[in-house]
Amino acid sequence: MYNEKVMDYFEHPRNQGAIEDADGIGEVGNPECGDTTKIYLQVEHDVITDVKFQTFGCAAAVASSSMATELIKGKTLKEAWDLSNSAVADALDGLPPKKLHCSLIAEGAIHAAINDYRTKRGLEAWKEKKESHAEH
Amino acid sequence: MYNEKVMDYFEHPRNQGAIEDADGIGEVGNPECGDTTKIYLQVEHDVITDVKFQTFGCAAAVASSSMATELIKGKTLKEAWDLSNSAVADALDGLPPKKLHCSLIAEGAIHAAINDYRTKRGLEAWKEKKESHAEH
Amino acid sequence: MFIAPQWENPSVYLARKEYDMNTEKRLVYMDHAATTATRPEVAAAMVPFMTSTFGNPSSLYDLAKVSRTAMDGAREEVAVALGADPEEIFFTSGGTESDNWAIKGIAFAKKAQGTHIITSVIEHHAVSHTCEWLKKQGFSVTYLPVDCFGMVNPADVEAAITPETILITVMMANNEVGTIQPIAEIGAIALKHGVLFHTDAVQAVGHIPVDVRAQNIDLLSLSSHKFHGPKGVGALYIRSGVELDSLIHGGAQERGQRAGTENVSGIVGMGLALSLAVKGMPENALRITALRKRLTEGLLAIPKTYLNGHPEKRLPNNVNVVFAFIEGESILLMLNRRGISASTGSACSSRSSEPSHVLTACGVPLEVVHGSLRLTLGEETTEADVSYTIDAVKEVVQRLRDMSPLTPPELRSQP
Amino acid sequence: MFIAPQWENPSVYLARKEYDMNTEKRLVYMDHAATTATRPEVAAAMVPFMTSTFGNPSSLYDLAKVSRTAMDGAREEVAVALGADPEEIFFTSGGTESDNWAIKGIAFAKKAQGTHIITSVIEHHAVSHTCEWLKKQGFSVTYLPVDCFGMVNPADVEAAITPETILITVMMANNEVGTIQPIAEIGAIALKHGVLFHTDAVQAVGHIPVDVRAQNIDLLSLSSHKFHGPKGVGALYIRSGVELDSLIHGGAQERGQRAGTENVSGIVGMGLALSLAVKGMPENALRITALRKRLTEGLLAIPKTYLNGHPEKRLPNNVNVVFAFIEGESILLMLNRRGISASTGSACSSRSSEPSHVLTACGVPLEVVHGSLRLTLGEETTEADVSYTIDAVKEVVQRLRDMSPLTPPELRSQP
Ligand SMILES: Cc1ncc(COP(=O)(O)O)c(C=O)c1O
Ligand SMILES: Cc1ncc(COP(=O)(O)O)c(C=O)c1O
Repeated sequence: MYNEKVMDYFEHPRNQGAIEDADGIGEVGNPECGDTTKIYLQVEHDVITDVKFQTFGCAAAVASSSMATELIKGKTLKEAWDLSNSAVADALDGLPPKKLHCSLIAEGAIHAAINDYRTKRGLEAWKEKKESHAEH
Repeated sequence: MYNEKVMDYFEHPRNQGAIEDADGIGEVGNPECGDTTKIYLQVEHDVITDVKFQTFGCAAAVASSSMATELIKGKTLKEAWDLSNSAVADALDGLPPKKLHCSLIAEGAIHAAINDYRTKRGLEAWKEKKESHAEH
Repeated sequence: MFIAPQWENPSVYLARKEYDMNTEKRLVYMDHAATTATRPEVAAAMVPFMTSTFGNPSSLYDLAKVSRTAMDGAREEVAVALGADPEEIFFTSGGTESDNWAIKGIAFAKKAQGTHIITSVIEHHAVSHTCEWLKKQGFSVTYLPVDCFGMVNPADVEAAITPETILITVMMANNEVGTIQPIAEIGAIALKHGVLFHTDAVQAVGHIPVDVRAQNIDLLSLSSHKFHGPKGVGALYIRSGVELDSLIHGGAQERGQRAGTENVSGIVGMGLALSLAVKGMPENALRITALRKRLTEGLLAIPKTYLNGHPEKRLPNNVNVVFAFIEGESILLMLNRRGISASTGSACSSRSSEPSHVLTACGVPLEVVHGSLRLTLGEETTEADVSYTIDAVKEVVQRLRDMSPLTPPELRSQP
Repeated sequence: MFIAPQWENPSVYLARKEYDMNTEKRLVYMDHAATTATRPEVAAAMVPFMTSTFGNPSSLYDLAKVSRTAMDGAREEVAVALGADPEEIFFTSGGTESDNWAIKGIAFAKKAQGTHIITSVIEHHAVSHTCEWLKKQGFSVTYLPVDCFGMVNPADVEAAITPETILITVMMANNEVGTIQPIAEIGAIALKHGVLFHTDAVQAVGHIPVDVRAQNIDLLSLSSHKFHGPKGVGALYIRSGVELDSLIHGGAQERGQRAGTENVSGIVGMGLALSLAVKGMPENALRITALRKRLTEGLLAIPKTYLNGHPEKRLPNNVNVVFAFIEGESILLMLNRRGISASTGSACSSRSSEPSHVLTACGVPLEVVHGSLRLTLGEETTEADVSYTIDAVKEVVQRLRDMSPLTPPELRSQP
């Protein structure tokens, strides 16, 4: 069902874990749906210096969360905000069509983490362009 | 489907053929139904001294006609009249249930031949006890 | 009892048992329209999917993936044989299920739009009995006649269409008399009128070229055991976009359209058998047609013998004749004693004595209809088989005519 | 890729591949409820009916008689396994077809008498989706609840019966949680009220004793591939005197009730497999139950792990647990990497992420229902397999819990 790259990121997830005293934390999904992802960000001068994730969910959710953290590490918050779930899927060499929605959860959790960081600093939360993916 | 005795009487029919100048001839069935049997009788002093048959039909029809001729040879006309189709089937060690009706045609042809003999001699035709089997 | 075959070349000599070892009787299989032997290499390809890579294709682990990949391969092979896309192929348990599914599936899915179905009088029971059942459920059915060659007239199809018509189902090639129907013409008419078109191609697939696009076919039934694949597996081609109810509901197999754990080994066997049949078709069709012509001529040399079906537009392997004055079952049993396997009418009705509805529909007179013999050849049929069969049939016909009260004196051996 | 198995003793070690030769990975098949390997001796018995004695059972010649005789033998074997008469056994293409036939067949045959069907919420989709389709055709369906062990209450069955009720269909043993239903009690209630009773015994036949007379069963579905027979073949037991419509119309096969050229080799294989399963049942059930208990205990030693289904009244081979904080597909894929084939819910739904309707019906809370694992043992499962599986599951659960945001600190390996 999954390609080898997805399986690799599922079996050996990059950036898995938590960051103590993270600057921003975002969590979306809920266990009743079968998918939850939590993103921890370390931010310096608007740049993501460290990022970790935790995921409860299927292999697609795990792999895309892991890939997403790799893609936003070292990027500005704006760049990270603009990372689309299809870019994540592409970076994984594709996901099965019916699993595509699982990559949305990473995008959602990153957005939540960025806004957590911003609101903690008294900045206005950024708005989602499309509908929120939080409850995919 | 058929037992060996039936197949033997089908493959090597006893008394198959015609009798020139037969004393009585009976034919029942019709080719549209797929079964026709013709019986030829030679009669002396009310006793069947020779009998032949011709059959157009399935193996059950052929075998039971052949068996019937064997059973009535040397019998009185009355005895021959009383030969039932189930006695013929028994003598063949049985017929498949759905082929049982095929043995009726021999009984019918024998009756027709006997009545042909009787009416030719000015005697009254005997009546069938049950409904005629001629058009089974 | 039958004995293990002595293969000379397994891909040519399929179920070749030249002689019964016990009786030294010659064995000639002349009933390929009833069923065919599974090719040894096909059976060999199937076994590992039973005993070794046996995973349920719906499962998630590697063992299941082997099954899925194998099924995908078979789907591709079937699609190629029909000129279809793999996504349009759905596996079933055989031709009968495919026919039932196509017809009932469309009927139930479209009943709000209309309840009229058009078919022909010469369909296999898998189609006609399905239509009869639908009549009990409130549908109406038009049975188109055939000419004396067993051919449906496309003009009749067009004339039968009403605004209520939801489906036309006409078989591609008849199983008894072998007549090949004008499928492309009927397909064009169906298309023109926006009516769905199903064809029962069980006797055609693997034997004559089929192209669902060129022939405008929306649904097509096929069955593996008619082209040297295993029994109990078949397929329904459903043109993409055509929606129909499921016949067998349950799990999500076959993209949710046909439930039930897939017969993986059977499907693999069917795919392989069909690809081999298609590959060998040009050569086989030529060779078998030549044998069929020799056989036909040999049989028609018997007096009062008539050919059934179309003289030219027929399956390469089908010979169907009637002999006046004798009856079919007797012919079969006598041929069986001579080692020849043959049929009178379709295999399904050979154990009942009603005359074949196909022959009757072709106008074969009632007084000769019972004397029909179908001989259907196959890849492994040889010239010697044909010669042996002609001689045996001649002898048997004469014996039975000698036994029949209907035979005129000039046709008796001892008048 | 999988490699040819090295049989130690083919009748015991079915599809035993202890190691994948390429990766040297240990292979442990723990999904016998999804499907089983065909026994090598069963496959061997099937092949001649494909390549050699391949005749169509409906034909008249000797070759066909061999097929008929073999089918009669298989029918007898199936009948004996159920305590039925051979005339009450009808061959189908599998459990799903049998379920569809039983339910639709009764529904269409009896719709003038009533249109109400009683079933349970934990049926296989082959039953529940069939009932859903019948609802669209105007029938009404009552879905009985189950208790937290997945058990139907016979009193609920009785309470649901109305004068309109034509059929009760409750499965004998559940495919996900293994719970064995009170079939004899439900059968007695059906008898008392003059309502027909069908049971989907696909998971039960060949694994636990079945007696259609003692259990008052009118119709029973079974499937060959669940007891080491081939896929794509099954049977429906129909108590003599029970009348139902056909699902698959056509030729006169199966005494006119199920049309289509019979899957002779599959039927022969099923008969042999079932007779072997019944013969080995007492010994196997004991041994497998002991293994199952060890496996269950091993898994329940993992914290926040709960057993699904009935603790005692369950299939000998079924273990079903939920692990809090982790998700099923991930568990399966990680076990697969360790050579273990397992399932989360039934095989049919394992590729969709909706939570199992069975677990939900048993009241498993939504926040843990996604973390279910079904391990189903078989004849060839060893003590070593069980030990290996316990260790592997422990490791995988820990890895996934470490990865999950839901896991409380005390359950993490590095908190
Ligand atoms: C309880 C139950 N019913 C029906 C089925 C369907 O059987 P089959 O896959 O043979 O169609 C299965 C197995 O998938 C099952 O476990
Ligand atoms: C024309 C035709 N349709 C349908 C069928 C039924 O196919 P199956 O026996 O595979 O169910 C047959 C063969 O018996 C056939 O010849």
